[in-house]
Amino acid sequence: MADIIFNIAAVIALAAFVITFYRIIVGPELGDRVVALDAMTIMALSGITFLAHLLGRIIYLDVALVYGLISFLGVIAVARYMERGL
Amino acid sequence: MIKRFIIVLALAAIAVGLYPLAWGIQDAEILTEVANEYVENGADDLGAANLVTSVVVSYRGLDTLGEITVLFAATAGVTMLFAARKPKKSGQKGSLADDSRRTGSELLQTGADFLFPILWMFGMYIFVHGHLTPGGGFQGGVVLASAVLLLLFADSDRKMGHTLLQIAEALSGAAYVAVGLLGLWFAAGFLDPRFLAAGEFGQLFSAGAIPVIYALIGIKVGAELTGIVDTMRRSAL
Amino acid sequence: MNITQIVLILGFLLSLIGFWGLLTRRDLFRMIISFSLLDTGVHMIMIGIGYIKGGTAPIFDEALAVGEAVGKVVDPVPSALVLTAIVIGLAVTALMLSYAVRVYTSRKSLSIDAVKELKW
Amino acid sequence: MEILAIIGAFVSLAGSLFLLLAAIGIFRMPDTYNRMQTGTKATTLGSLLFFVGIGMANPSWWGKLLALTIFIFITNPLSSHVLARALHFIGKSPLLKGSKDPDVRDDLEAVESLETKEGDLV
Amino acid sequence: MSMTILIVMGVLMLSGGIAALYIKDTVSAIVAAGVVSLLASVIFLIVGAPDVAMTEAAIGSALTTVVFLFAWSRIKEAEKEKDTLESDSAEEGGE
Repeated sequence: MADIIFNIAAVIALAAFVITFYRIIVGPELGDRVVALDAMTIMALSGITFLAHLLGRIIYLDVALVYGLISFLGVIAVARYMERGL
Repeated sequence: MIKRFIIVLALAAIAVGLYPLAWGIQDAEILTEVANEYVENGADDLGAANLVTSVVVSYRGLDTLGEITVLFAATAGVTMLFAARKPKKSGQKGSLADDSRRTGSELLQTGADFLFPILWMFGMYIFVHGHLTPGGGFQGGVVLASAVLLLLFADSDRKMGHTLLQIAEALSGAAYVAVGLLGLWFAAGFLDPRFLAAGEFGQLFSAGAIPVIYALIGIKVGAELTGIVDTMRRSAL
Repeated sequence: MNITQIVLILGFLLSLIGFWGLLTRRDLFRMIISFSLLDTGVHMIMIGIGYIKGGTAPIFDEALAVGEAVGKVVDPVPSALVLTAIVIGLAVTALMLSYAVRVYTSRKSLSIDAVKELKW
Repeated sequence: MEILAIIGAFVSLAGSLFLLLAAIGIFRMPDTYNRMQTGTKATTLGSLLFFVGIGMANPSWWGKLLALTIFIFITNPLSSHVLARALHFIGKSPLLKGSKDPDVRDDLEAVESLETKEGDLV
Repeated sequence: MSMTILIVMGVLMLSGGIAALYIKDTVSAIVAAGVVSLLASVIFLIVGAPDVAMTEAAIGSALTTVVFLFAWSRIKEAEKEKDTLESDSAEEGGE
């Protein structure tokens, strides 16, 4: 029961991931792509925690921790490039 | 056009050559002989819970030493390529780098100051727990480098002391080789971590000298990556 | 279809995309981006080779006891090799980028056609 | 224990619905500022609910999930702030050019007549 | 379930790789290459290599993007300097 609902949630999150990826491909400007990247990293964090639950290993959460702390650096880098501060 | 055609032909040849490799393959049921040996005896042998760490630090330790040498060579190359031209002083004619860079907002500076110790501590956690959880020296070093990078993003005028970086890098590299030689002296071979007590399996102070070696690798990698990034940042061409 | 096969095919296709970009683009930056794609593809092939049916990470904790690991964990050796290869990949990328910047400052152009000395 | 897992699964489902809303917002919103606000706020709430659900299903994972949530709550607003500031500095107007709303149109004309300098709003 | 995630991530990864080669704007291409690394790290996690996934997430997705952007902004600065000095070399610069 619980597993089925978790799988439905994962499929919905995967659909959200795919829809956001559309912005990466066709986003008319750089800003749109960075916004989509920012949202995609958070969705990927949810996906990684779901994978940890699915495969039953707590150690996979460490990957999510590193990813959550490091990934926003990319967004900040692009934003600082846009305002010519890099 | 003929060039494009030749490229397509070459790629098709590569694809045809790779096709049987990918298509007929099934999921392997058993490990190869060497890997089986590592999996069966690695935990009892070295006392590290993370077998990848055992392979990186001990079983294939010489590979890691060579890898660190390559990293050092690349860092030296980047530094020399950018240092071939002296960075201009800010008042000099034609220099744009220092004047035109916009500094970060107040919120970013505060956030960077707040996040820097957290990131630093987290990097330490990653490479000290390298033998228990995923992660280790390389990932921890990257986290340390990105902590410094966040400060550099927040304030574009910040100067970094390269002397400190060079000292940290040189000392950790020398200490890495020295620990390897200790293994040669007191245990079975070069980079053998068993000259310290194995300890209780799964605890922080266990697995012999593996945490020590991985922490040294982490400091070295962090210093080198910070050096690369800061060289690329501050050099005004 | 099984997981090894999918990962290997993905790695091969990504490597081919990287090769294609490396051979057709004339811009140095695009060539470096293609090189990093090629890098990722090769890493994926190496990881795919080490996969075991139903395998999990070779790290012992509450979920995986020491005695019963054989047949359950994936090969740790490709993981260790790829781990170092990624870090080297970053350093090599930085080196290539500094070459590109130097080429731009001396030739005022990022195109590979601007570097003519080694052409024959 | 089973009932807690089922409740957690429903909480995760709610979180994933928020993630889907964020994705639809990024897909359909007309300009970059709108996309940014939907892409940041909705994903923050959605990921929080997702983590709470996972934590209910696996009660021993609370520590790392809490740390993860705190990290997201610090870093996500920070990155969106820096991004919005950058968008402002490269000269994007937060108001829509072709908006049907009369108030928005008046504001737009007022802003254009004022001709604000770049540094004033910092 | 993990097979489905693997296939979807793989298809997205390949399209991201193609997009990184064909997007006109260079910085957008760099962002697309970062997304390829993100998806690759999820794939590494599925095939049971969390160490590699962690390294790829930290290095491929964040630090490589940062290094690319530093180099690109150095090139932009050099371009601007060339324009302000009004040198006679009228060759086309950059993209």
